[in-house]
Amino acid sequence: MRAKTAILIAALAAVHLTLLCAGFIAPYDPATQNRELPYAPPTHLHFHDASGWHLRPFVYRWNIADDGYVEDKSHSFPVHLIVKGSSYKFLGIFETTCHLFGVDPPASIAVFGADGFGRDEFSRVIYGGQISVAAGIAATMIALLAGALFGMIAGYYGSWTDQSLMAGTELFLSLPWLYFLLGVRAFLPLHLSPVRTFFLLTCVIGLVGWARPARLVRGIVLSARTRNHVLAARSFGASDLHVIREHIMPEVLGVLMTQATLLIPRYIAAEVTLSFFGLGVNEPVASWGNMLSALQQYSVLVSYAWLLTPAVALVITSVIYALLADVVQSRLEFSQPGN
Amino acid sequence: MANSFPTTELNHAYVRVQGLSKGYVCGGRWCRRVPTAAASEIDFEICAGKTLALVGASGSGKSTVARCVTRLERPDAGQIWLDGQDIAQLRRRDLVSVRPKIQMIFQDAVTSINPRFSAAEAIEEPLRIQGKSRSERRSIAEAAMQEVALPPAGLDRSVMEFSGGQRQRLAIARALTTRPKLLVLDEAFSGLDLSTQAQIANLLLDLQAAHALTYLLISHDLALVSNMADTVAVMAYGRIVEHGGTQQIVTDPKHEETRKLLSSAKAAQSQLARRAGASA
Amino acid sequence: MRYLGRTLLHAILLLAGVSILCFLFTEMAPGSFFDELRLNPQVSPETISALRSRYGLDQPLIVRYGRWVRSAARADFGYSIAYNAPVAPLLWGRAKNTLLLTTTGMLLTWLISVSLGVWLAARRGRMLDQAFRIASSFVISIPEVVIAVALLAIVVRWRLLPMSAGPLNGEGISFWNHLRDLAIRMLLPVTILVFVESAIIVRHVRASVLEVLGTPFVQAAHSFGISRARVLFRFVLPAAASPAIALFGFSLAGLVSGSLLIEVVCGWPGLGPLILEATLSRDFYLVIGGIMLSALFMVGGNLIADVMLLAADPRIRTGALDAR
Amino acid sequence: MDRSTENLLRIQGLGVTYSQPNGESLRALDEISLQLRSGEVLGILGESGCGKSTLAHAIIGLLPRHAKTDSGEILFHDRDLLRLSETDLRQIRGCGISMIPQEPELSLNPVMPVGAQIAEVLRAHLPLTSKERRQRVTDLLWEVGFDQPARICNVYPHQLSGGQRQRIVIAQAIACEPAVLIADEPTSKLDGPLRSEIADLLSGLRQKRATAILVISHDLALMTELADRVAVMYSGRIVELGTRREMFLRPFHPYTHALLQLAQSSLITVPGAKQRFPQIEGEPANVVALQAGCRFEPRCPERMSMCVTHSPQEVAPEPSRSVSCFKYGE
Repeated sequence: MRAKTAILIAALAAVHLTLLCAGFIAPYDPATQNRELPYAPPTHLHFHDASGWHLRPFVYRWNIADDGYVEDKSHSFPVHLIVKGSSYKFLGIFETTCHLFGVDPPASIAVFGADGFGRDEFSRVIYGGQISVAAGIAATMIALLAGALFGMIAGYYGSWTDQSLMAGTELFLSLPWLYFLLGVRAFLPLHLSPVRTFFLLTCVIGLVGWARPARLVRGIVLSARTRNHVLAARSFGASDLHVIREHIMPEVLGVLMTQATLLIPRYIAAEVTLSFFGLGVNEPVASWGNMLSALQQYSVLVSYAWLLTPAVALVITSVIYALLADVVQSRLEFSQPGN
Repeated sequence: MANSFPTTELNHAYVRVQGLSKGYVCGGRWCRRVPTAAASEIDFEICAGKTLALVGASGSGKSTVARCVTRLERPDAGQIWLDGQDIAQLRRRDLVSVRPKIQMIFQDAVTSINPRFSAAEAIEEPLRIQGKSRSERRSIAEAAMQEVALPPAGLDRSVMEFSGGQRQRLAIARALTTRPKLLVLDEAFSGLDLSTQAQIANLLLDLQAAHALTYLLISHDLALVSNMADTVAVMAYGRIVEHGGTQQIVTDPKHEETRKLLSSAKAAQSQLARRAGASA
Repeated sequence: MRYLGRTLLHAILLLAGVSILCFLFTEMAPGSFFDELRLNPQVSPETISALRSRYGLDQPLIVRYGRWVRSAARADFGYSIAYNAPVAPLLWGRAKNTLLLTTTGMLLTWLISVSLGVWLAARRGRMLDQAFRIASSFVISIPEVVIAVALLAIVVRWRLLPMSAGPLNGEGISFWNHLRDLAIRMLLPVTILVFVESAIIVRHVRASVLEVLGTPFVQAAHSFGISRARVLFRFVLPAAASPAIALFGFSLAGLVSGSLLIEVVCGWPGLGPLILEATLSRDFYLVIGGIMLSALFMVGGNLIADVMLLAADPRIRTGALDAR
Repeated sequence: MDRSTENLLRIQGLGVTYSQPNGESLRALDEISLQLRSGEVLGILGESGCGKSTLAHAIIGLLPRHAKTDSGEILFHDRDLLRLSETDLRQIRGCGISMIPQEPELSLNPVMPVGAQIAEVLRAHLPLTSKERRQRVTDLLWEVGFDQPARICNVYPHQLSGGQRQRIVIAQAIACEPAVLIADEPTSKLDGPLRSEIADLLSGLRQKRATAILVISHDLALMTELADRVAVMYSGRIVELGTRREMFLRPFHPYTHALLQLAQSSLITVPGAKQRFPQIEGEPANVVALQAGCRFEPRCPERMSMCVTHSPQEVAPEPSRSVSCFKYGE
């Protein structure tokens, strides 16, 4: 069990780290277009050519031939590590132009090929990841904060506040979340600056999802108040604050932890779904959703399989989170005998 | 109405309850709001260092009285004199000075201590509330563990590693940390094995002798109580139907309820006594 | 019967709440349908304000809500700006297709999930059970949109199914051909829906059956020599039915949202594409109508769940325990 | 220790081991040997954690998944239950041997009328028509003390009290006239008057049907009312076995002696002021991992040096009595 958790946390850290320093890892700026090479397939790495084996891998340029792309074997371009490239703000703090790897122009290296406008898919997946995962996490924070707050209030003050808040949760729970998401998004103006869209998007997804955590937290607060060890604490003269800090918060935090690991992947998927429909982050900003929306046309779907990479990235992140959720769930149950 | 309680000299009694009544209103969304009188017109007195046993079938209101005396609940009417002070209608702020004097031991030892705590955290909880320093708390906790015959080394073990009987000892240790004068034992024995029951009972007797503690012992097992209590009050349907010295109650019970409790406890054991009587 | 009356009242209140919620959101939202019109120079501001007043968009919220409720009573559910027609008939045509898809999807999902869940619970801990647990946790963690796109890619890549969009009307051809054509077109969306939903529900069914298997009365039944099969069907399943049915209402939310997504991806002419289009074109009343209809599906589903619960669990029938 | 009269149930050297999640193995039962003759009531007396419930479940063959019987045999009508196939074992359960479970309130199917649940047991064993079955159920309900059996048939468990549910479970257990009835803690959850009613019901069964009853309980008083012979168990071993009258008069094993002292000391007839209970020192040793020596040694007032190293063998100082303690050894 311990080893499994370590691997999972390491994997999660790796994913978030790559997304965090997207600028450094991505060879190109996600927005630079390369009109002559639309839908270029992934560049092939070669170690062997006429003059034998080379330690340093090299690539060829793509030439457009009548039946698709052909490698121009005339001139080889070695791949270098730590290369000067387009300038970007590393972690949004300081300006730099160094990238992890790259090829000197005019050749270009597209690990996952290029999209319709010739933009490098690999860079876009990483930058897009920043948006989607950040949206997922922010929305989860909002949902959990609102849920915990309302849950505590409903559980603690009871009677009419409890009734009204619970009616609210039932209202939200009985709505199919996607319809409601669409509805709410419809009432927001369509063309917004990316930052405002991102902010509105996370609020919308978060606000739709607060019902379930609220109900869970309320359950805990209600059951905690009747437990003997809380009664005992009261009999020593414990103040409300003491009871909350020592008896209720640990349990609530435990539940919020499990909810977080469950909700983050679902909310990333929600952002992706919205952008997929063109209601989330719009072009030209890269997000997993709007990159996948290109696949709505069958022709694109059939011939350019590498455009599915954002889906693969999404799956990897979700699977890591899901496995983490199982581990956290079992750890929580272990530390808490059947109450 | 129960005949009036033989009043010993006023100041000698550590705890005196007069005309205590408490009713619950069955709330909830669906059933009508029916007020049920859980306890009415309760009068009793416990002298310092003595033990009063409150006995009755389940649902006779014993626990309600216990919760009122420890002020976990506010009684509807009546006075509760504790060490010369009426705490029945005190507000929460004024109760703070009274709280350390009364402690309650619950029936289900397993749930009366937070399973996430270690033994030390559990015992030191009352001290944390009173704001004592860390070293002070630790020394008091170790002394308390000693008193309930648990290894002080066990302080850092998680509460879940202790057995039912040991957890009840932890609860008693926790209660002792605030130097209480009155201990309310709400069915502290039922659910334990015979041998563990005996150990806890002996521990309580020793503690009473050592610290001159006053006990309000609540139980439905008349046989067990007869060995520990000085006076017994029998409750039925929220009222005290009979009270008196243990000896007097056991030998010639007057009220029907007392006889019923006695007979069920006695019938099973009379054969044992007859057969074992010859060899004891 | 009082129980049913209570749930019905509950449902109506819920629907009213949903409509109020939607209107609140319209109030919150800064933009409106006519924002786009403002951008293009030919349209003068006066015409825009005239259009707004014609559709009553500049009225205060209360008046608009009152007018909407009146039109809802007339079964129009407000007036769609884009289609320039009452919302209800527009919605109803599409709703039938969605209903067709969701109900078939639901029935199939529950059929598969219950049998698989019970079968796996009976084989707890065996190889297959472990394998399924890993597979289902994998499928659950993949977002629906990815699964839909992936399955679509597979189908399109190997030409498994003829893909065709357009309405489902089958006036011209005979009933059987229409049915066959319908079945082929429905195959892909239903498979995706069932694939996604059953992964979740199998786990829940398995969990509730396992929970009942652990209870003392099943142990007692075995100790009285009742055969394993009989214990499973006469003792375990009826007892596990009520938690499973309680879950039914919950899973409906996922099903309805899922169907919207899949309809859009597979081009199934249901409620989904219409609502999406309305959202893109910011056609309020159509969107609100759509949300209300989806909420209606949900509330209807929950109502059915309550009725089934009443049949399955005598404790509710005798009013002892509101075991919802 | 074989007996001349026909032995209904013979358990010889039974051993059960639990494999703990952390890898340790726990010896729940260690070399248990018992005999039960038809019409006899044998009491298994022991405190919680001594493995008496494990014994009940081992006999009926319903041990939990992580427990296994690794030694000994259980002969019922000279057929070893441990070697029987699942189908043969199922024939015996409920018909040859049936068990009254420990928690009667939870042992009834909440969504099925109680009459039908009793009929299920009949259906599993006896070829009766549904009319005969219904009649049989009403007789059973009458026998366990319900005065309107017809009404009770279609009632659901949650509409009955704890005591009534216990009677329904007893009706299920005696439905097919089993030769052996195992009662696991029949009175532990009940208080006062209800306890004596159930005890009378069990002793009534014994006279009317000559069913052999195995009463498992820590309630010494119940033993005195019901048991002909009593076996005292301590952490997985039988420390003493004998007829109840002689054993309660002259207990051999120190643990039995201590238990009797405890039970008598809380008697009401002992007048006078408060007095300490003759308690047994130390913690009730739950079934610890395998270790040599007598398991009661840490708490035994009369322990000797050899008690630590060797575990005592069973010895019969008197006819129809046996004890495992070095005091009575060679």
